[in-house]
Amino acid sequence: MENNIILSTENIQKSFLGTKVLKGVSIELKRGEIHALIGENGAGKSTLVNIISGVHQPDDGDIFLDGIKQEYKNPSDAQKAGIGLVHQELALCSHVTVGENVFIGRLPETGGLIDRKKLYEMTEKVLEPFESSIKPDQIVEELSVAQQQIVEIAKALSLNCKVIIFDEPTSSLNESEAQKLMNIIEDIKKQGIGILYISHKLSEIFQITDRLTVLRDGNFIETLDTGSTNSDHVISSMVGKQVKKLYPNKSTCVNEKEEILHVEGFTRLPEFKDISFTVRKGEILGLCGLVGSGRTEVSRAICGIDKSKSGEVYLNGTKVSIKCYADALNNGICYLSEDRKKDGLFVAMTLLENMMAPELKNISRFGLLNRRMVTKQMADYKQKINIKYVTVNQIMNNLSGGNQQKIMISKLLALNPKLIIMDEPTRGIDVGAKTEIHAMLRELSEAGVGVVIISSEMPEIVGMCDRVVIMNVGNLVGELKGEDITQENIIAKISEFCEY
Amino acid sequence: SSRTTGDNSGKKETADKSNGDQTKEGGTSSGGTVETANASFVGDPSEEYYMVTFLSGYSYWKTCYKGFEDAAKQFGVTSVYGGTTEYDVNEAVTAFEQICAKKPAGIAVSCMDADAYAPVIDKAVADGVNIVTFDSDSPNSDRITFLGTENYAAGAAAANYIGDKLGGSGKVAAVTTTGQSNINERIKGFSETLAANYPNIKLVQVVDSGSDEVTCASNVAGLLTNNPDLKYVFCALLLASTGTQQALAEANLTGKIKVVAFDTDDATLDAIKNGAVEATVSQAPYAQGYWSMVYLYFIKHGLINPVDGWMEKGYPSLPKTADSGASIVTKETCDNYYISK
Amino acid sequence: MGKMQQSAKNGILGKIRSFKEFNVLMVTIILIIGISIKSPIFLSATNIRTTLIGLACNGIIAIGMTLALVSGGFDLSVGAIMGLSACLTVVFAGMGLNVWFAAILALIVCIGVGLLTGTLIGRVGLNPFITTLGIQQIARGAVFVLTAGSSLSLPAGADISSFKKLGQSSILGIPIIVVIFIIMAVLGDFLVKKSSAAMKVFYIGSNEKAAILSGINAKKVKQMVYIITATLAAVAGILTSARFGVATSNTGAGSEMTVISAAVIGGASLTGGKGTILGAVVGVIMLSVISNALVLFNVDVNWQSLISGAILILAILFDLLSHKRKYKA
Amino acid sequence: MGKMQQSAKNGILGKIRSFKEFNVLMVTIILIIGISIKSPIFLSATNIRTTLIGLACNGIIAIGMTLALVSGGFDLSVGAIMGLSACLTVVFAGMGLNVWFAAILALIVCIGVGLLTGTLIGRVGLNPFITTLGIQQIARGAVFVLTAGSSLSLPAGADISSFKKLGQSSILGIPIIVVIFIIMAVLGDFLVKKSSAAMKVFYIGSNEKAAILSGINAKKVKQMVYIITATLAAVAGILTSARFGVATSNTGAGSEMTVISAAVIGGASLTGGKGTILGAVVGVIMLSVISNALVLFNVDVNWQSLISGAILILAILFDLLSHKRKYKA
Ligand SMILES: Nc1ncnc2c1ncn2[C@@H]1O[C@H](COP(=O)(O)OP(=O)(O)OP(=O)(O)O)[C@@H](O)[C@H]1O
Ligand SMILES: Nc1ncnc2c1ncn2[C@@H]1O[C@H](COP(=O)(O)OP(=O)(O)OP(=O)(O)O)[C@@H](O)[C@H]1O
Ligand SMILES: [Mg+2]
Ligand SMILES: [Mg+2]
Repeated sequence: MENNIILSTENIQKSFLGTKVLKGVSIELKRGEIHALIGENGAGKSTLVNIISGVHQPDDGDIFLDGIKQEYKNPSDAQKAGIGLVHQELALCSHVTVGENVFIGRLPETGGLIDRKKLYEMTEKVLEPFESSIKPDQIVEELSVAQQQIVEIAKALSLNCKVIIFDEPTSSLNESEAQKLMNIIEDIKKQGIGILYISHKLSEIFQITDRLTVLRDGNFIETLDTGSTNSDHVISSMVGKQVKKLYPNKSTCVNEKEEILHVEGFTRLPEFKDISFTVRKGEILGLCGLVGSGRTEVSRAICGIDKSKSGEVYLNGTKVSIKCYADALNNGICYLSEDRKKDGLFVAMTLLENMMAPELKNISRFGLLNRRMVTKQMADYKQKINIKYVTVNQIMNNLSGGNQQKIMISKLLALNPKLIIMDEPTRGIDVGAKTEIHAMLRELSEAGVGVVIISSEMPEIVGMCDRVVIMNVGNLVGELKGEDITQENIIAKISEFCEY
Repeated sequence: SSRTTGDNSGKKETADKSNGDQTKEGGTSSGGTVETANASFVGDPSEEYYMVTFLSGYSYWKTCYKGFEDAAKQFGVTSVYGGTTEYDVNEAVTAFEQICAKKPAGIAVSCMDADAYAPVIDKAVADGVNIVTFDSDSPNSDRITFLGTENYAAGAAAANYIGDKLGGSGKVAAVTTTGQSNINERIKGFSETLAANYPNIKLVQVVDSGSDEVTCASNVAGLLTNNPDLKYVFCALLLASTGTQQALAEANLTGKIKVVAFDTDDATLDAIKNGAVEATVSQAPYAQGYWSMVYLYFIKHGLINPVDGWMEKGYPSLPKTADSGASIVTKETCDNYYISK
Repeated sequence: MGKMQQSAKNGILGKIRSFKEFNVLMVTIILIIGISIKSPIFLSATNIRTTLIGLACNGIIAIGMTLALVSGGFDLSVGAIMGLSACLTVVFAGMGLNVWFAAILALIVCIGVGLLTGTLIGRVGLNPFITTLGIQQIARGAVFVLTAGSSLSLPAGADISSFKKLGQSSILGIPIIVVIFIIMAVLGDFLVKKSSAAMKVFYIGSNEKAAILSGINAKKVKQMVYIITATLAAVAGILTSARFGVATSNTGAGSEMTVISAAVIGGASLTGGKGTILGAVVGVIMLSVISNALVLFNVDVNWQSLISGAILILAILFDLLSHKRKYKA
Repeated sequence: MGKMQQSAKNGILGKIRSFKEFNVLMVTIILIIGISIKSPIFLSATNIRTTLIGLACNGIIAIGMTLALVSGGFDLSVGAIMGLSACLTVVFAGMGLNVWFAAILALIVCIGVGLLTGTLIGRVGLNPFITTLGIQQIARGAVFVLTAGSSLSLPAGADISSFKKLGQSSILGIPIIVVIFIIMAVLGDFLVKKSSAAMKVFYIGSNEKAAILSGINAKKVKQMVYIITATLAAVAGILTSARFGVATSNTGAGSEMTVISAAVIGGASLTGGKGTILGAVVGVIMLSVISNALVLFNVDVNWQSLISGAILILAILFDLLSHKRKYKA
């Protein structure tokens, strides 16, 4: 039995800036096992795996690989020992090609020269199971977030490790891509590789993992056999309390006559063509489709972030002219980006300054900033959606991924918008906070704020939306309402279109 | 350090050359008769005379300072060379003011800009610092004397030399640099004198020397491509002559197109010896430095005193300007100019 | 920004040390103490006075440069624009205009140049390095053309002598130039720390895309930044012309490098998002103190460049080692 | 890297256009055509020859500078190091050493300086701007001290005349300096595109953290980069001393700005991760062509700066507008 343990940690402790983030965590990973690591945002999951893979050094505690005590000074030590990590935050070199990223540090060479032909062949092979359209010689900068995530995963897979750690690998993938990843993971499991898998998507956890370990506030809570537990138990173990309902009730007060937003004829070829839809008062509208269907592009065009060829926006019945995003904000329309690192965060600035960014106008008098107002706002949201931070003067980069996302959301909600378009709003957010955010969105919608959700998580769309419009390859291909919103119907609409 | 203390006949060497530290005590304790009284040809090593320039460090100033230093040694006083290495009026004036703030016995200053220095010189003079200008004047200031050659006249000397050599006709060109008014004046003197005295000599092109000899050689090469039938090239600044010589050599035109350079540093004199340069213009830098020191010493020690308080009263006791002359140095005379060795 | 970067220790001492400018201030103070022990004249009123006058113009330019650095760009044209404004003031006054009016006209032209730079970088999207280098050459070229490579003096006149007072007189013993510089620096530091307009520059420098998604008009803000750098450089030029009564063709040459160095020494980053006016000003002071010391100690001119280079590196090395703050471009 | 940036159109034309260097090459060719129409002498063998000799040294330095830019830093000390190596060669030869040995000694000293720069930036983590500015001052200062502000000539001797051949003779009608430059550029371009060592520089410049996470020794690589820039600058200096037979205190002054401009024009980014040797070399050619044209057209020296600045901006504007490639610092 002992022999079956490939990786174990004993009493791992770690503090950042005097705050204890890991308070003695011990886990065991077996050969050929998929082991989930779950917990709320900021529970210490990423910190733990970063320690295992040599990114951070523990303050105390030991790591054993194959029963041998390990001490990694840096990530490449761990890599050499056979531990691969798919980082939660993308760590790609954006100016170089996909192949050069996948095989970074291990380029095939002949006499000091890179054999690019071989490199691209090797990359092709690694990418094959993902069935994606990524080309090995594409520059990473030009890829979508999802595609970059796939490159990141491919990078770890190509290492041929004894242990592979996935830190929220599917947070920016859509359902089908995630499914492909599940298949790949099950495949490598068969090779006897130990897999540590972090995710906030419980469906995935229950689909593929053999065991799961729950962390809460840096404490080890328990390790369970996945088969012998259920999501209710897991959630309460994570959150420390009972969570009754994942999604709020659907709207009861949709006012068919009152249109908050009407979008007419948005076109920018080849990305999207003649997109028109409406958001009514009291409803939450879902915008769904496969990756690359153009949802993000349309939303950005509506908000004036990118220019579109044509299209008109009516807000509460009156036409508004939106030339840039500032115009959208002035009209009460705001957009939550799907790529928080690239488009959302000022990673080197403080939480407070991040929070202030869109509200400069509201919080300044005579052009001078009043930071205190924002400090108070932050304290409110810290409570409401359980953001985990020490002080508002902390640097954004030090926050856990989920908590960064929560700040992104608070930042927009604090603007009291009339219409809010949220692109993957709960990416990387833990179950507990997700329900809080969902409840808040429902509250907003009831209060007359237009809410549009773009999500690659079908259950989220199904659970939250009162109506969905479906896009495929830049076209609007259908609409579903009420009870008709089911995963099957949405897929059906998409494939219906494809048959033409 | 460029500090030197004079070694007068009756005294021992008291200089502390090691690190620029001030060792005034060393000077006074060295025995011998220390004359602090006025009207003496024997000074005190604690007396400091400064030579201040812009673009300090260029070899031309070395020769000036050599004269200054030699005179200081003869008087037994301390000479110091300072200033900014930049060509920037703010830097130059700031460094000059900072030296004035030390209240030295006298300053010989070369003014990067005539008017810009005037208020500062006036203030220093009002504070009791004796100031002469050399090389580049500030005529509207209260400086006592200017010793030097007008750059215009130096350019004119080159023009007259070339004009005579060419017998009044032919094509010539010049190399200058942008934004340096002293060089600009030389070019002005050169071209205006040619136009006035030698109407048949054509100044076909004035090219920029750029920042170093590599750029200069490229630019001169372009000049030669344009005008292969040139007779003379006048290099109005030291930096230009190396690049010009090389461009001529690479075009196999050395000796066919002749070079008149500026200033008498060793490399230029060597070039005259080996024929790459035909002549160069000397502004008598040693004399400028030497006499600057002499003037300063004389005033400080009241050696000239026709009437009491002549300076305040404006009694003419020293020439307002002293022309050091611009001479043409050729193969025949160049041996005399190796001064810094 | 954010004044406190995780001040681990609390208390007043911790707070002082957490100031971004603390490190460079310490290095400067140590330098000052060291120099004044070796050369007591260093702290004499005259020396302080001349040193302050000497650094005032670079100090004023540093205010704008800090903003440009914070925005993630920089401006190599400031020295040339300083020269241009000095030159235009003299040229316009020489045409018979009232010199004050001439100065305002020069200021307007230079603001126009800044507008051009800002438009090219902010709106068109050209690279700041090449663009400001090009503008530098254009502005300096214009000065060469106007001065014919030499220098121009202000004519005589009643207005001229009042104008020269601006550059040559004192208020309460402090030269007016220095007073103007101090006011601008204090005001600039205050505004950069407190105003929402300056905050936008920090956002853009930190993450331009995210700034745009916060409703900030990045193009306009970047354009503004180069207008400000040009305006401040122009003010420095006007003060220089008032101080010297002349405009040389080299006025301001090389200022950009000194000022960028000063700002970086003061904590600004060449990749944007970081920097304070106070830091940049202390950086300017530090560099001036070093060159002042070279003069006071009568360092051989041939050695000056070598020594000041070594001190520059030692200063940032000391800063890094003693405070473990990483200088990263 | 990756040569192809999603070449939308296929075929040979598409492939040519997808070359990173295509834009700057086009601009340069247009300039060359324009100039040679106005001045047929421009394409004469002599003019091409002298222009090539003139740009060879900057071209060699540009190879190193591109690497430094790719790594996310830059090197302001190259011009001064070029001057230092020229000067040391002459000084050592003047001491009676065989000049070839003197040149190697000078090279070694300069490599040592590069090692220092690289250590300070790569290992210690100092800011490249300030560090290389400091090293620039130190190296230039050393030149001032050695030359005493003047110029030094190579002594006479058999070894000297063979050494001078290096700078003054031709092979098959092409000056040896130019041959050396072309070999280095071709080799450099090849290595930067193909070698895994150069690839590491791209990784670091693109995302240093990611590179470190993948086991690339960023400190060592960055250190290497500055050793390379210094080595190439030293080679340029030695060739200059062989060409001119003298070293002046100005040798190499201002080269750094020209070379950085050239590399940026050629597609390098000041934030790292981007750049090619070929692009930088074409950039050097473009800048030389412009200054050559100014001489050939007999443009008044006082106008030259203005005009070359305007051309610089127009060139990158044209590049941007016609190819929609964004120049971003
Ligand atoms: N470099 C750091 N400096 C300071 N604090 C840090 C740092 N990294 C993480 N933390 C803190 O440690 C705690 C745990 O973070 P970690 O990233 O491990 O959480 P997580 O469980 O992965 O959360 P998520 O689900 O949101 O990704 C958080 O409170 C975070 O703010
Ligand atoms: N599978 C893909 N193949 C090629 N390009 C893609 C793909 N996916 C995304 N892209 C690129 O990224 C953009 C993605 O479009 P957009 O983000 O609007 O789609 P989306 O429907 O919002 O999908 P997502 O789920 O990624 O948010 C497209 O314009 C395309 O350039
Ligand atoms: Mg995490
Ligand atoms: Mg999307």
